[in-house]
Amino acid sequence: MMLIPCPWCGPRNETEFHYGGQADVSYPADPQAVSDVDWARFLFFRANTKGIFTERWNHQAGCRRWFTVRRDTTTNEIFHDDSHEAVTR
Amino acid sequence: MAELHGESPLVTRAETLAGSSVPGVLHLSEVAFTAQVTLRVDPKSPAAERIGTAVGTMLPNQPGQVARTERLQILWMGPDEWLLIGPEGGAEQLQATLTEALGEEHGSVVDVSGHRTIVEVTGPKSRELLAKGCALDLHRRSFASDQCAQTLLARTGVVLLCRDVEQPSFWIFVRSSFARYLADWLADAAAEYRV
Amino acid sequence: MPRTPGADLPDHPDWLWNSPEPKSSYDVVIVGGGGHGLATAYYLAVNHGITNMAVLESGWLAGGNMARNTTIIRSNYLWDESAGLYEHAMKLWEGLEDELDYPLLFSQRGVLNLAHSLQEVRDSKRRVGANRLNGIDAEWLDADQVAEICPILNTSEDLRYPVLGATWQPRAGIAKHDHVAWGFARALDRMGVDLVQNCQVTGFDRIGDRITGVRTTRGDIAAGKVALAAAGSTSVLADELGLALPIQSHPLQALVSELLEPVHPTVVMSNAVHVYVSQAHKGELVLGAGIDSYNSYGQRGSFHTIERELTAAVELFPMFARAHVLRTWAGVVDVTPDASAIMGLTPFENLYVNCGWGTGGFKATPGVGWCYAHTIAHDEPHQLNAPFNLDRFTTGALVDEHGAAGVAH
Amino acid sequence: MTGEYRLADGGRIDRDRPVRFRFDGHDYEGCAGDTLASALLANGVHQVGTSIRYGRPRGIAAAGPEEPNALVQIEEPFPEPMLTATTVELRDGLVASGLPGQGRLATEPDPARYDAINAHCDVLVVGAGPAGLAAARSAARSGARVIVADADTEFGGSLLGTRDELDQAPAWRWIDRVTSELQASPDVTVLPRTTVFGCYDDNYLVAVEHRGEDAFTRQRAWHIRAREIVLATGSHERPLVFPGNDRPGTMLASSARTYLHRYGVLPGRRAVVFTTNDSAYAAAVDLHDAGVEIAAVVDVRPVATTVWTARCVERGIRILTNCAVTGTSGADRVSGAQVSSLPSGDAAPAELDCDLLLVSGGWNPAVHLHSQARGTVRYSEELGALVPDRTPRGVRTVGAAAGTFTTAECLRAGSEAGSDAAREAGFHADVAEVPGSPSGPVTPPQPIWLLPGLSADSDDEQFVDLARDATVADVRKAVGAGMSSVEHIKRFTTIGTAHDQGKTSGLLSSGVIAELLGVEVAEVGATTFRPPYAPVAFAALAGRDRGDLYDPIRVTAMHDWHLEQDCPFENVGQWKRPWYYPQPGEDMESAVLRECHAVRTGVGMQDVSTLGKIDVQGPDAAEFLDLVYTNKMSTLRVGRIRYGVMCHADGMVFDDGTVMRTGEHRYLVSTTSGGAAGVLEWLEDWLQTEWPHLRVHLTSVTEQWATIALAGPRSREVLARVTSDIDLTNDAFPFMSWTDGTVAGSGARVCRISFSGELAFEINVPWWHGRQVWEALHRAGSEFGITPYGTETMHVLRAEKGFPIVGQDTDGTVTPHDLGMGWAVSKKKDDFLGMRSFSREDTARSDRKHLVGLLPPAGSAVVPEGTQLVDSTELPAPPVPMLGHITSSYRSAALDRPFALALVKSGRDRIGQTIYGHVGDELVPVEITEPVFYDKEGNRRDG
Ligand SMILES: Cc1cc2nc3c(=O)[nH]c(=O)nc-3n(C[C@H](O)[C@H](O)[C@H](O)COP(=O)(O)OP(=O)(O)OC[C@H]3O[C@@H](n4cnc5c(N)ncnc54)[C@H](O)[C@@H]3O)c2cc1C
Ligand SMILES: NC(=O)c1ccc[n+]([C@@H]2O[C@H](COP(=O)([O-])OP(=O)(O)OC[C@H]3O[C@@H](n4cnc5c(N)ncnc54)[C@H](O)[C@@H]3O)[C@@H](O)[C@H]2O)c1
Ligand SMILES: Cc1cc2nc3c(=O)[nH]c(=O)nc-3n(C[C@H](O)[C@H](O)[C@H](O)COP(=O)(O)O)c2cc1C
Ligand SMILES: [Zn+2]
Repeated sequence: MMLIPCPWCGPRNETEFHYGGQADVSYPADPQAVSDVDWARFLFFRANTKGIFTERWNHQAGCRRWFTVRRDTTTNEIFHDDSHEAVTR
Repeated sequence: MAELHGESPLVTRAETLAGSSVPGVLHLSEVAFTAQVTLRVDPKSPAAERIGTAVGTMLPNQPGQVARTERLQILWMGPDEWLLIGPEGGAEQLQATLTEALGEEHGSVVDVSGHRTIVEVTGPKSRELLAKGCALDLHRRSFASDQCAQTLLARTGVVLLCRDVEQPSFWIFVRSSFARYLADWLADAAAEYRV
Repeated sequence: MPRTPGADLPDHPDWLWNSPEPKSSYDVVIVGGGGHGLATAYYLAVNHGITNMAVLESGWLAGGNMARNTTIIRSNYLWDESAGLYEHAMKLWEGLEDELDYPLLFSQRGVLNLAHSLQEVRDSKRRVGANRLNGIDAEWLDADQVAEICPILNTSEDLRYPVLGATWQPRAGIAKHDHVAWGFARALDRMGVDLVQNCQVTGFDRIGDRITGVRTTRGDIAAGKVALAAAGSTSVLADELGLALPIQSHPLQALVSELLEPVHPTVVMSNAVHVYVSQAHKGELVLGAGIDSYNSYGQRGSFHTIERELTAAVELFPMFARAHVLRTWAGVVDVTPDASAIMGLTPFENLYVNCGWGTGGFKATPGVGWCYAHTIAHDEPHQLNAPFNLDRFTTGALVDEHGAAGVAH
Repeated sequence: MTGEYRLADGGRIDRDRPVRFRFDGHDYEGCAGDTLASALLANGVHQVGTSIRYGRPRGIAAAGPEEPNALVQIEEPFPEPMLTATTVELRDGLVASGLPGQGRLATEPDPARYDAINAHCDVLVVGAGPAGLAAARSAARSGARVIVADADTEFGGSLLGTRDELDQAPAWRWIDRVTSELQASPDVTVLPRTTVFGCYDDNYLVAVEHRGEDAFTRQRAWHIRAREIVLATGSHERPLVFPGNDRPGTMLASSARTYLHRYGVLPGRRAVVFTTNDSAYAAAVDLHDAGVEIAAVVDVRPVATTVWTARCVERGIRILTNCAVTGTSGADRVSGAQVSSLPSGDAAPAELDCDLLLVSGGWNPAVHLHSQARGTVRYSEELGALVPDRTPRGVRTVGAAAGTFTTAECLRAGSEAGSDAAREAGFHADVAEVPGSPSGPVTPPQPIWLLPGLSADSDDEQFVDLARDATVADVRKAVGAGMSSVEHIKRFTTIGTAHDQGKTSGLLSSGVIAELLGVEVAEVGATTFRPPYAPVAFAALAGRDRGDLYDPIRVTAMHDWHLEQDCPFENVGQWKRPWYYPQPGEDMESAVLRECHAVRTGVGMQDVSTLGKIDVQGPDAAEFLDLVYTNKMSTLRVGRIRYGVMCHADGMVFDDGTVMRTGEHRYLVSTTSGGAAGVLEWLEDWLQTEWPHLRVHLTSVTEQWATIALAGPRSREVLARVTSDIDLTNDAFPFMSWTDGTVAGSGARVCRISFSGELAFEINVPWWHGRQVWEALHRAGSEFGITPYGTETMHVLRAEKGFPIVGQDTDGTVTPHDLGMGWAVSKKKDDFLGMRSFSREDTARSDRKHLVGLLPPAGSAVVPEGTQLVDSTELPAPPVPMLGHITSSYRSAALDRPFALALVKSGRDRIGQTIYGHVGDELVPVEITEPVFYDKEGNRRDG
């Protein structure tokens, strides 16, 4: 049971959160202008990093905010060294 | 006020809750029909300040903080979200006050009085009872009077409010459709104290 | 000597496989010595005559998901594409024990997929119908019929989510996972294929977009063709080439009880309450759950998943209340957006990919081997794996097994 | 006296409280404080069961959870499979029997209660031996919140099995003192009988507390979040591998000592002690002093430690150094041991009579939790054991668990770790003083895995894992088959996979493998330590989330009314929804036909409160909704309502519902009953992370409102009886508009929405008024024969109108166009979620599956939902090409015939064609039609 640091509510049990996968994948500015290949990338392709991964979590059972976390996907160690307030997809 | 308010979500669980209470140990009951209003506004905006003035206390700006006035409790729910609790029948007026203070600024005021009901848990075993389904640290040093948290209790989301840390007393805000489940769960959790 | 009936496994053969040093070059190098890598090498050798070949395994042979899966074998998938591939695998399973001359303990004790809601009933009937038209044995059973097949199952209407019925595939069942891997490994060893353990592939040699070999922790190895079969670790390899794959690696946990006298005659899977159970050959109950939500390469998951799984297990099987959990573990499963695998060519010449089997690739093992071997040998997909190409994510022609077939274990 | 092997005094048992029990059909007596094993030994019973593969007699080898052998099935008080006799507390009326390796489950349901509790602490101490107690005391004195848990019934750990002194007094005095001190501290939680069985991320540990068979809660799972942990889990003695090492009467030396000191039991009369290290000498000396004849101490080392030699000489105990036990004799109990000199030694071989053979092959630190906490272990040549290497932050492993084997060192290390941990947690902590403990010099053990010089013939009598009946021969076979990894050999031999998870056999097998491969033990390593540390009952983890509490039952404000009608309910997500309201004698079909008929010809009412409702507010609300719905919501006028479809970005429909514009900057969005939470989260996701510039707030108001659908040609008349301030005429209150007013005395928001195709109203009132308004409407409708209807009727009515249900007529692979809802997909917007996907190759195909209607011949049966559709009158050999499947299928009261909705390849282009449903083994003809069967012109919605 990981302790996920909600930037607002503080660390809470993993079960209060919804996982959102890779952070920083932004919606194309003009989806109609991107190729099928790039659109597929946006829809289905996410980094699957082994090691330190920047990912999104939503504090579903708490303040409902989305935020990002850096976590080592081999150890579940979470790095508390950055500001989490930036919400990115 | 049954005519005015009809039936509270736990009206058919009143006995369950009362029956689960053990004098001097634990007391469970519903606090029904409070006025509840969700407020969303940028805490740094002039509107937030106006609202503070209008309701008589600044909106709490720390996570889990609760502000009180004579009539109201204001629970921090998120960085730009509060739940205001007022006396029975006061939702209309509370909304009017907030809407007026909000003025033209972006924000929202929503009546949620029926959305959740409240179960009050008091007595020395309160914390232990809650700990059976709540993973938050409810120790007096961690969750003191006038602190609140949105979290999970058993298998439902709740807002937990510590009313008194010395003579332990909590309010559990639960969505009306989950209220019976929660009451049944609490009764089941409290069963050991009756034997 | 008196043995506790059933509590023991048959003996293994006296010889299994060598642990050779890798050679400097092979016609085909297979990356990953799990079930899929081994089966692929096997059919490359048997069907296509390729034996100058190595299976490179970063750890101990078949120590990945192959060592960790709950061994459910079935072919009752919804879509034609899936049904084709899994049913092909099923047919191979039916002859595999003899072919490999190894006691695989393939036990066709049937699989029940429970339905707990009216929509699950609809979905189940839909799948049964599709299965039958695809030549797959499948039946819809009502709750009473379910109880007849598995009397220890709680089919009472008082359940929070009562069992409204189930699909039943009689030819489905379980097999002993290690034996399967070792059966392939022994056959490969006999055919002169190198099974190289403790040999992690760390990168690729290439000329332009043509792959010419692999870099490993035991040196560089030239290869005519390189086939990836690294399951949960595939992304790590693909990243070396900048090849993006739509897979996410998640923990998937399982657990076993102590050995128990036989009580559970079949395999029961429940999508709605997320638990699946069989009683393995020695008598241990083998249980699995849904995946843990987050990405992880840690081969371990979170406790609440186990806890929830056991709650569901005891609800469905009240008699399990005092069975004991002996061991829990996890694998790293590679999940795709449509819950179907990816098998085929890549943008790189001489590089092939097989991944995305997620929570359900054990059952496909011989089928994967057969089709992937074909793909590698002919440089074009077998008709059964053609739909499972990487392009489908661009065209949108997904094989979406979420909706109706549910968990794919 | 409880058993002829029970001493007259001494031990922690209560001789004044005899306990009667039955084992393998025989009645015995033990004492309160006994385990089943100690009570059996007191009665001279050594054999407990037989072994799993070879059926060999097997006895009691240990005194704790590491027991590999003494497996029992509990029969009374309630059947429980496979416990070790060494951990079963004796109780009156206990009935148990020995097991040959497979347990038996009860056939009746377990009546006991199990629960779980969350706990938080600054310092969690696991293990209450000297190290753990010292740690707990140091930490507790700092004011930190401490939890100390021990699996055993009482605190003291290994000390309970010795006659060691602390501060010149029996050790238990100190134990009692510290335990009382801990119990008296308000912020300390003392948990005996509590096994910490798993260590998960971020110092989350899970334990199970055995509260007693008669306790209200039989077992309680503790979910502990600790800031800091001290692992003082002690160690397990390791047996030795030699021929015949499995005979009953063969026992770990320290366990024999525990039986003597803790239980006042002599495990035999004449003992041979076979050891590689000093610790077994204490057993020899203590047993001797208690009256056991020690035939010899057989020590593999060339020289024994001076102090122990002196103590043995004092007592006339013979020491045979450089020797080993190389065989045993006896039938169901050891009767003799063959002792041989090791190849380099010179002591003569001998056959020693004995009824007890004590063994000690060294000690395995209990590094299970340490390893689960992601600590690493290394093989210590010096100790012949795996010891902690790197310890993660927040974790301290101390005492015997860290390879520290003297009590003095354990106490000191424990005390320091306790104060360190408290300090790390932010408390001012001193290292509490520790009691004086005599400790002599210790000579290192001489680890030995395989006795040299034995013929391979004896391999299959040398047991490596007693629980799995795995021998040296098995390991040799695995190695001979080409295996070298400990993981392969584990799986080949099944060593370490039994109930004890290799507590005694794990490292032993690594040693044997190393010997057979001719490599270092360190190179072989060990298998993975996985939770649980000790077996834990399923029910203990299932806890209280059982029966109705398995998952929340969500109910509406009108639920009790439905209950009073005795109607069956349908589970829709977590909601309970009335399915249909049968009248006496009615089955489902006739009830549904009646309900449908009522709505089509009179008036019906349905509780639709379960639909999700989201308040959307802000200056950019319109823009936001334009982005998330396929159709345009910005053009909706205040006071009006529009149906909307939401797609995922892949273009597939994922929810639908109505959208009401309630203000210039405000909308009320409704979702499907099961989809509410998912939709809200989906909207928040886009709002917060993709379009944070949009000024929009979302608030869930699902339970703010109770909602009643009033449908049918007479609905207006019914409503008119209970409202006076709403003009219900079509002009004033047109279709797809809403208005506020008073209904049955309650403030209400009334909408003109129709899911049935009839004139219909949706009445939203505050939750608290739900039932009262429902009843008022029911009363007002009585003269019109108002008929409550459930989800089934609702499904039929909407299907007659061709309205799809997301999740039933769609499955995540269906676009709005597939549904024939191109009209709901705006062509005027630059973008909305899903739009881009419509032009992908596969999504743009014209031969996709379309939602169409199907008509089986009038008078035929309803074709089951899920039925696959084919194009031929005769089935070809499989695989048979399929055209699609039936998603909804009912008998229509209005049409007086069965009809269906289906997803069919190119369906809209095939309208009028006949295809075939594959039902059982029959092919049923069905004609493809438009999906709208009833009132195509929409004349009825205005009444
Ligand atoms: C708990 C659990 C339960 C499951 N239950 C079922 C079930 O009941 N039925 C079912 O059909 N499926 C099930 N599965 C899924 C099934 O196990 C997998 O789909 C299947 O095993 C994957 O194929 P594989 O055997 O080749 O994978 P693996 O055995 O994981 O093989 C991949 C191999 O590649 C190696 N590797 C990785 N990277 C490298 C590298 N760089 N160099 C060299 N080697 C590398 C790995 O070490 C590994 O041995 C389950 C999985 C889990 C985890
Ligand atoms: N002479 C020797 O070679 C030798 C060897 C080993 C131990 N010892 C003696 O044993 C003592 C060791 O002291 P210690 O405090 O380190 O260990 P200990 O063995 O005295 O105590 C460990 C305690 O931890 C408990 N425990 C273990 N795992 C647990 C779990 N998962 N959950 C809950 N409880 C758990 C056990 O029940 C036990 O009570 C010393 O007195 C030492 O001298 C001597
Ligand atoms: C079908 C199956 C049955 C298993 N049965 C047992 C068992 O009886 N006892 C046991 O200790 N482990 C059993 N295991 C689990 C393995 O010991 C081990 O946990 C698993 O292979 C994962 O490896 P790891 O835990 O070493 O990482 C079983 C595993 C599987 C897949
Ligand atoms: Zn939060």
